[in-house]
Amino acid sequence: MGSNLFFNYFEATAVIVFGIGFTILFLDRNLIKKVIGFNFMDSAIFLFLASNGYISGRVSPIFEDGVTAAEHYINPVPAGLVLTGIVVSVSVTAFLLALVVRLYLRYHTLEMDEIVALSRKEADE
Amino acid sequence: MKQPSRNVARFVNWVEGEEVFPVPEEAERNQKPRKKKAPVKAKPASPEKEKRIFALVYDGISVVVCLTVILTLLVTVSWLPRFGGQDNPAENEVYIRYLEGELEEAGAINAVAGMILDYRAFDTLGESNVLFIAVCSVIILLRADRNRKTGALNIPELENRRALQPDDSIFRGSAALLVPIGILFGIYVILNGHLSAGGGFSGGAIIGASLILYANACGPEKFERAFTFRTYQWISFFALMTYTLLKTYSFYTGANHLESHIPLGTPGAILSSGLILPLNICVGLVVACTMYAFYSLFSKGGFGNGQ
Amino acid sequence: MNLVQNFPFFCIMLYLAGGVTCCVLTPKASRAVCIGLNLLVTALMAAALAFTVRSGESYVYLMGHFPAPWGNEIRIGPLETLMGTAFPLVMTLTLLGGMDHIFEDVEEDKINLYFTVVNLLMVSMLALVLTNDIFTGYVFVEINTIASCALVMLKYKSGKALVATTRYLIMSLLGSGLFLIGIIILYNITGHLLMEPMREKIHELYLSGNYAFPLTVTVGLFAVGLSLKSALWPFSAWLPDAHASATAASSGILSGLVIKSYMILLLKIFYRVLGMEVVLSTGVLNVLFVFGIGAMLFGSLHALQERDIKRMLAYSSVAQAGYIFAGFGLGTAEGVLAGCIQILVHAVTKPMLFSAAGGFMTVSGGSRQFSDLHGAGRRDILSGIAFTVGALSMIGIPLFAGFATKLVLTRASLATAGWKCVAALSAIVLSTVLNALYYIPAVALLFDKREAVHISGVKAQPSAVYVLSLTVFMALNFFVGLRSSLLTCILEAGLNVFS
Amino acid sequence: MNFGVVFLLTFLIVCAASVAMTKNLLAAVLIQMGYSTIMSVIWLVLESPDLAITEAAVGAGVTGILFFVTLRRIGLIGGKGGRKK
Repeated sequence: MGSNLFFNYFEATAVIVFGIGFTILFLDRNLIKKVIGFNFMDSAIFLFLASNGYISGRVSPIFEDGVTAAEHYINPVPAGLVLTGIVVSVSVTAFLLALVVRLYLRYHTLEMDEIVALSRKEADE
Repeated sequence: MKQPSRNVARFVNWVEGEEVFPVPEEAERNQKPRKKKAPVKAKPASPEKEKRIFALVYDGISVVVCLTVILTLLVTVSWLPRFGGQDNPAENEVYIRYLEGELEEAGAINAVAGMILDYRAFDTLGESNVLFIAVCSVIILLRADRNRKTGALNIPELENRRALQPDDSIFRGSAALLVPIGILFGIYVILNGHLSAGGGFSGGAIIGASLILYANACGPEKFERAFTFRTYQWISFFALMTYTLLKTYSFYTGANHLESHIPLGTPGAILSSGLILPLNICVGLVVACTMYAFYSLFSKGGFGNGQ
Repeated sequence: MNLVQNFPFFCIMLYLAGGVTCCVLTPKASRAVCIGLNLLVTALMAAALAFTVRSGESYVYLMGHFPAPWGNEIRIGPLETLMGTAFPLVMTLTLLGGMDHIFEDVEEDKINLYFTVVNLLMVSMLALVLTNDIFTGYVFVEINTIASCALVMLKYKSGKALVATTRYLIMSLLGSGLFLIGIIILYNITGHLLMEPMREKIHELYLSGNYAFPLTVTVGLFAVGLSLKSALWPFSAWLPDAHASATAASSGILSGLVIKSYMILLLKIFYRVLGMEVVLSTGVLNVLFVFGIGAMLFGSLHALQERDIKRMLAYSSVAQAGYIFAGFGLGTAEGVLAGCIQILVHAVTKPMLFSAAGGFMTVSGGSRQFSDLHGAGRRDILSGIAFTVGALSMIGIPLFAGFATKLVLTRASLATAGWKCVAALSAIVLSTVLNALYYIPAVALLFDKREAVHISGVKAQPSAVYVLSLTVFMALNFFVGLRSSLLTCILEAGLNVFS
Repeated sequence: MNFGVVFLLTFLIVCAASVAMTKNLLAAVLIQMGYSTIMSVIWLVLESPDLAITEAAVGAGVTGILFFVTLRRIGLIGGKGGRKK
């Protein structure tokens, strides 16, 4: 165990939420909850990433009054990466929800194991 | 700390006789009642019990997986550099140039916009294509099928189309107030992406949300007479194509060490920072249309007069 | 900079533009655009391959005006261009081989989207092969995930395909989640995203002993995340359903190309980001090796029990992916070489087998069950021959492509000492026997004189493109089998300048 | 360590855990939207206004709308069926 767990409380929160989201996505049987779990997992990763870029006592990297010295601003890299990540996350969410709608319209249930069981019984097209 | 309590809650539920994993109504409805009761009489509660034991085991596995992931990562976090420190490995020469050289090299007041649309633009190009392929997938999944013989669209659940227009004057009135403000604000966020917080994606999402609000309040028909599926396709085509071509030019000149001939302008002016403004407009256009398209496809499987 | 050096970059941009264009075209026009683009890219990448082989070096191509560690870049060497040539070529042939099925299985309104998805899938695979930036890798991994899932579910109104897509997507998302958090931990302790500066920093950290635990965890996260996506054996439960329920061309693309692009990314991360010292010190290669061996055996055992031709081929893909991981897991240069050769061998063989399976289904009333396929090879003689060639290649008969892998992998395992040598050699022998045990009966059944009576078998009327595709595939198979020394030379040169 | 920040972070964990435990899908979606809103406040705490505006527009706005439209499409909320349970 390292010494920084209580200093890194942002990261610690992020990995706890990541773990819960990961488990919901992996093992919960309800499809809608799986999608929500995916959203939790991704935004927890983004929280982890963004907290890497924060430097205490500095402000966001939007230049004011022409001051560009690096010691005034926080690191812009994580924010940019998170912005990319959020787009990916909303795209995947839409795709997953579309799949959920189609599966529900076909099998009339949202439980993954029932859907798998029902699809096994179907004949091949 | 959370997980044991979660397990305890489920265990308490189970002791109280509640089903830990409920069987959804639909499955019950599909089963014939006679069939469901017969085995229960023959072997009392045996399948129920089996299901419960299975559910408990499943629950146990979930908790174990969750705790393993969390504990491994927590130990990792405990070894990482301290939060907010000035000398962390991530605060190195890369970030210093992104801040100090940014105004001369990219010309954007918002350093994040300069970073994602100039220094690391390839990622962002990929990102807009993630959105594009997601909307393609949603179209594949949800766009109403065309009847192979008659060529007419099979739009499912027509009653939902009527449910889309609630007769609610308060809602309509507030929407009429909010939608123009939302759209204006979205445009502001897009056009000021290089000067202040925001940019193409967030501005586009705001416009998209306003359009969805409008469609929900006043009915989508009027709007979709102008905005058909075909229009949507062409807008995305032109925006993404412009984006790709602009970036091809910029990457090509960069890799071959040529002058890029794109004026950066005075930092702080609306027409400045080279390609960032046009790129933000392209992204904003795609995102606004895509968000509306998502809504439309999800709620009624297509838009614009049955197209 | 030489014009030829620009070609790989042009290819990426051409595919991006092509993907967007296919979205607004008619099905026929988008087919023409897609096939033409793939041929053009094959030609461009072949020119780049010739250039890099002649110079024997790899070069960095800036994506923008800023050098490392600020800008974004791709890196091009013999290995990357060889893969970059093989992928679009196999893609063209697979599409041509499965074209009739695409037009049957996909809804008419959505056929142009099929080609859009194919183009974007090619962008992502090309970018994963070429990229030199780990976060760009993540973005294109996501494009790859969505595109490959879209390919599975494009089959018209198939419930099984939908369910398979959902499982595939969920497993892939778990994999990308782990992969992304690995990237972030690395960024946190190195402060870089480009591969070269990252490796220098990691090497320093490794020597100084700082952050040893986070580094180990990161190696594990990358290995698990990417194995989930490339269907390494214990994580491969999603693969048979996804690959079997898609249309013929999609199955070929997914088995032959998509899972390979993740393996190349994993190789790149091991060599270029983490550095072999760190990877060897964590012992993750031993785990990959054991799983690879497990895949070779268990994949074949599952295939042996399968009564459905496409699922059998899908399980065979699990087994063949095991060869690649076993090669990587040996931890030597020869082992990696064997893995890379297997990537190419499997890419030219499995899509052919899936195309041939599609041909058999056409002449057997659309059934995939072996009980209905008696004599299908006699009704469709070309598919029968192609299937036989593919089967012999997968077993590893000399003259055919699969033999090259077995040869190089045997040589590589003889060069290592200890348990890995024994395990690898016995696994190769056992897996060859198992492969023969399911491929030979399948071929015998396809050429059976007693035809299945209960299905309406018809004589095949193969289209010209189908004939062309299978012929070229067979020729490629013999080429790889007979001239594997040429590939070995290029790959060796590529691996020398890879890291 | 700031008390307000700790409160916000605790809220995130509570949200995630309660979604894991709830059976009511509408509640789960609402919790997810609340989570996104809190997240956008946290982005402000971390001095990233770009992320805050994006998270508010996307996480709480568009994603929420998508979830609701999905639930309506499959008949769990709205319409004559009423919501499930």
